Amino acid sequence: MDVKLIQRLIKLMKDGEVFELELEDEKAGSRLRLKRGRPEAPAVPMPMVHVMHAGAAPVPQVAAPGAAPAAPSAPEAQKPAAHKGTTISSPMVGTFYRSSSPEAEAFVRVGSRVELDRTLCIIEAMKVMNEIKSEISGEILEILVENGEPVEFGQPLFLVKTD
Amino acid sequence: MDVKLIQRLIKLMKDGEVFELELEDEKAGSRLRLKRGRPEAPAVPMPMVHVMHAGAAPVPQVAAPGAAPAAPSAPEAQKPAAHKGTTISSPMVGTFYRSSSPEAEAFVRVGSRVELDRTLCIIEAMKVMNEIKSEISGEILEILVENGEPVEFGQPLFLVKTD
Amino acid sequence: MFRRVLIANRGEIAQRVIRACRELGIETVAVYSSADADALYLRQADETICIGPPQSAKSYLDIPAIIAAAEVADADAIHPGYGFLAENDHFAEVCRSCKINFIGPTPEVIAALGDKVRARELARKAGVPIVPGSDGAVEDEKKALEVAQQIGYPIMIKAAAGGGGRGMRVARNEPSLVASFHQASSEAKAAFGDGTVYLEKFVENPRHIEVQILADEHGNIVHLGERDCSVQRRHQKLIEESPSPSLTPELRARICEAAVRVVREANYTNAGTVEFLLARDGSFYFIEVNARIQVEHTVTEMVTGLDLIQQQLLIASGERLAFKQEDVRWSGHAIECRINAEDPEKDFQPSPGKIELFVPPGGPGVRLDSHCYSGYRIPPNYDSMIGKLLVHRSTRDAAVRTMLRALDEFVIEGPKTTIPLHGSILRHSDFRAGDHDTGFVERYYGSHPAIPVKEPR
Amino acid sequence: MFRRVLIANRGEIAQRVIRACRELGIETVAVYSSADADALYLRQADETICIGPPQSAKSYLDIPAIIAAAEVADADAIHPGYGFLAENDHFAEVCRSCKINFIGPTPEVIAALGDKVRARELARKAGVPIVPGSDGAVEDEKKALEVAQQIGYPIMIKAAAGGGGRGMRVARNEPSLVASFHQASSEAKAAFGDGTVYLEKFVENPRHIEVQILADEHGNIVHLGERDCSVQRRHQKLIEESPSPSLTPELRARICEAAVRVVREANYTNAGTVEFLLARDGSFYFIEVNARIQVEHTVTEMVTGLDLIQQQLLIASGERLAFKQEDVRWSGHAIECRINAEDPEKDFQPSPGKIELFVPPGGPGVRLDSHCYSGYRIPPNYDSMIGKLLVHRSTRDAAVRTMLRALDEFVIEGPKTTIPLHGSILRHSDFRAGDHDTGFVERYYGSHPAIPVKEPR
Repeated sequence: MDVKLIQRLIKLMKDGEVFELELEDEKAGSRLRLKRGRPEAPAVPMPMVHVMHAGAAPVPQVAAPGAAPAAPSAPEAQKPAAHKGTTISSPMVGTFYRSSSPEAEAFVRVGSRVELDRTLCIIEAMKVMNEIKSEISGEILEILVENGEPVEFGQPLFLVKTD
Repeated sequence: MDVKLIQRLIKLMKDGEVFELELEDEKAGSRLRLKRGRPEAPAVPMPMVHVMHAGAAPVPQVAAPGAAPAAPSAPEAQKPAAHKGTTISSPMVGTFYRSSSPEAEAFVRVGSRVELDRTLCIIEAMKVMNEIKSEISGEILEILVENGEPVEFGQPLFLVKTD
Repeated sequence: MFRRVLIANRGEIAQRVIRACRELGIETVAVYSSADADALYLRQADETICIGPPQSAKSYLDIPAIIAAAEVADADAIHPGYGFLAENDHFAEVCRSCKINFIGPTPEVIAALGDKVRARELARKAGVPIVPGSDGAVEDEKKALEVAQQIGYPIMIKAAAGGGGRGMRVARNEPSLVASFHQASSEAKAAFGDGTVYLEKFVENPRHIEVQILADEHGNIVHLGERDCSVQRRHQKLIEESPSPSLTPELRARICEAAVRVVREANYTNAGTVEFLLARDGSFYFIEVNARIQVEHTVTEMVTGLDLIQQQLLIASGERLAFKQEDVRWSGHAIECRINAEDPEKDFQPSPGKIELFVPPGGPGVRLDSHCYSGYRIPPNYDSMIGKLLVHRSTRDAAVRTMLRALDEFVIEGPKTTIPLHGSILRHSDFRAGDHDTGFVERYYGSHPAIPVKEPR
Repeated sequence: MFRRVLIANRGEIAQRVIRACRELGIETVAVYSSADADALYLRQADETICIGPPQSAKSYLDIPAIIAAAEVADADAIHPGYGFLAENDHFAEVCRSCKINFIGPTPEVIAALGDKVRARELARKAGVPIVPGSDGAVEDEKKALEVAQQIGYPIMIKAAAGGGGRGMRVARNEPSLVASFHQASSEAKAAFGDGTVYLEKFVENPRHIEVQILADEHGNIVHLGERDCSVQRRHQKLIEESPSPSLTPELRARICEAAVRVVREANYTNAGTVEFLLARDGSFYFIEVNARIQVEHTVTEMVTGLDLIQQQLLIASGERLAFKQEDVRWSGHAIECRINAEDPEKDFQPSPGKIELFVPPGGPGVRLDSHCYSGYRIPPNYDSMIGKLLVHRSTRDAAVRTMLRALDEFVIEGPKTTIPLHGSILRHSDFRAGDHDTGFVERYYGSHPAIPVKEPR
């Protein structure tokens, strides 16, 4: 194994933000193991901000160091981790409506098939009804927001099993 | 495996922020293991305080995070790491003298044998001449303080090769 | 008084407004871009709403997103802070049409003062000296040469829609004027979409003096004295202080009174600042009105003991000023150093990233307004100011000494900052003597400021 | 003025003295035990010397070590801070014999005021009311019963050499007096090596009022007004404020004047504090003189704008006070909360260890004196105070509001602290009304303080 190779591997790791790489060969029986992202604990605990409609005054509370992985930007943190599927997030802040009027049918329900450009919901912002259209096709697994609820930018709205 | 190779590997690790590298070859059965990023390490870098007779105003300077293990209490940090031997440290703050008077012989020199309770030096504090006696026996390898220099608590005075 | 205020800003000024609201018992709604999701000050708000991605245009400058957030959160007023939408008359207008109180002057006043030609006209009507120059826009180089002939060189060419030094040129003779005229105009066109320029007499080595004003909606106006912001680099303020070391009591009275006349003429309401150039001979000239709270309002807070953000909230909710001009008391001397995450040794390029260790100074006479902390990651998307370090002491000399020890105490590990530069400026004999002007920084700390090695104390 | 001052203390007060010296251009020598080797404030000193192991007796209380350090470092004065050797007349005497200036009163004055019986005698001579009691030491229980008969129950038994609540007992009848007399005496013997006790009338639910004094070596004495330290737990102050909400201007004038008379009678020099009990009926009684700078001197600094540590240094170097009594100006209201690393829910047991994240509050009206920072390890060897959070606002109500928001902002991750307790006290209606006394904390927050859940703002 020559130094050049190691050098290239390190560069690859650096560029790819890989923090762990194992490699066996045994004359190409081969074995490789890569880990990306951040290594174990962040050096200083990244405070988790509890967001959205705190209601009463928020009690200062920082995640115990190492207790949680680094908090990603807050709304995304609310993704239900257990589910498999693709999340469709809100592109804006506003009020979420499932139908075009209180009397009308909901655009989609759990189990609905959605295609590209199909209207999924409406988000009202500044009295404007913005139709939110699908950018993927698949089946609605879950609707994550109640009708009439406020949503913020990046908040997950639908869980979709893509085709 | 030669020193040059190791040297180059260390440099690669340093530049590539690799903190762990394993390497097997067994005539190219091969095996490699790299870890990048920070090691577990202290959560917040412990600032190293540069102490003792700063003279001019100290410029705030913290050791680069991860560059050094947590700083131990300062005076001990000045122990010459390379030497093998036991250090005899000052039990008090004061002025270090190698002999009982300017005309007298030094209590010990490099190469002197010292026994338990043999006087090694004098530390003057509040006009009192405190004889510092050896608590170990062995041979003086090095005298770490100049005659007449101030010393603080815990500052290494002698390096001794113990029996 | 308002029940719930939305803060349409980020960083230290968002935190500053939250503090003022909490002290007045007002609920707060903090909006943030996804780049700011980790900021600690968000925890101090009663509600937080992510309004968009890191790019300002899609978050802090996105009017529909901010108004939607105010509607969803049921806020009855919006504080714009400084920068972003603070002097955007359209935003103030949208707030009004949505029946949300905009904490600042009316859209009409913002629009009038935002146009430098109209602002000069207002000052003239108020009987306040303005820098001799063209009466309004100068259309072509022929006209420019005529005007220059009248007022004499050196001449400053300025963009009507300008700010921050862009679209500004100095000409010392006719050929230079012709070239500069076209450069300034096209630069202004590119930067502001409006190539209109005007000419002014260029005042050599002036001091920058500005007067803080509070005006309620019932016609009461008070000034809170001046700030001296002569320590600037490329028209960006670095150090501000109050009182100014270069004003006599008589001159102070005249300049403050002039400021009051300008805002009265403009029908101004809420907190604002009237900026002046002070020439070496003691003559002063109106430059512009900043129709918002300024970064350096804190300096005035220190010497008057007033909370200007609380005053803004009180005024915007329709209350009368609780004090008159003669009740305002000034004490001691205050200095502010803007701590920017910039590398003074690399032409002040921004130095964002993670702050490994953040140990702010403290003790007597020291105030810090900062949203930073150990482990905070400065996002690369916004301006580089990470804190305002202030001191308040009985005399200017004592304030300088306190600032020097506070700067020395301040530990910021990770990004490069302007802390060493401030230390150097505060040790400079010109600054110590109060004998500096707006050219001071470029003169001594040009593009490659040689920061002198720290002298022994 | 001194050239080089050695600071014989640690933590926030060591940092406080370093700050004052730096602002006066005096070099500093910081001594430290090996437990404090990592403290950041050491970097602000011109020289640092390790004087011993963590145990106080072998470091901060070790007179030969400190004197040796002063000699090695060629310091011309020693500032003792508070606690440790601050009121040790032997230490002051050793300094004198070594020709090192001790920054504080003379050894003779420290000795006289350190003996409570002699101190009472001084106050009596100065015509200042003292709590009715035994004229000096009470030898046996028979004498104790006689004295009690004269002055009436309830009776307080106190150690002549005491402090911090040790050797103190209250008796409400004869049997209780007999038992308490012996308990107090043996407790005092154990704690201070001196079992001498005296008796006093026990003033029920008093306020603790103390007056800050500055006295130069030329006979000039000024008072800087009072501090109200009625929020105490087991005689440990938790919250201090100035002015006191329970003094009328007339009463304030009388009590401050009484304090001046006591220190004049004692030939006092340097900064000191005269402590009084204030009864509900407005009568006040001298308790003792603290012959040192106190933890809460900062409160007085906020309302007077004076730097008391700088004043100490000036006075000790032989200068005259630069101002007279009539020049002292007070403005606004200041409150201090002592932030201790203690767990209020576990009977205030100390909670040392590593501070993972330390984000101090800031903004208008806020001052923090603390030597802590993110990553700092609080050693278990010393007292648990990790910072003093102060606010200064125009009114008491505004100060309370600012303190509440500052406490809410303050993030200390790792050790438990008294921050939630302070928040609860400041929201308490008795405290808000200024209607609390030294029994307030025990009454509402006994050994298991039920800290009410934070009310909605």
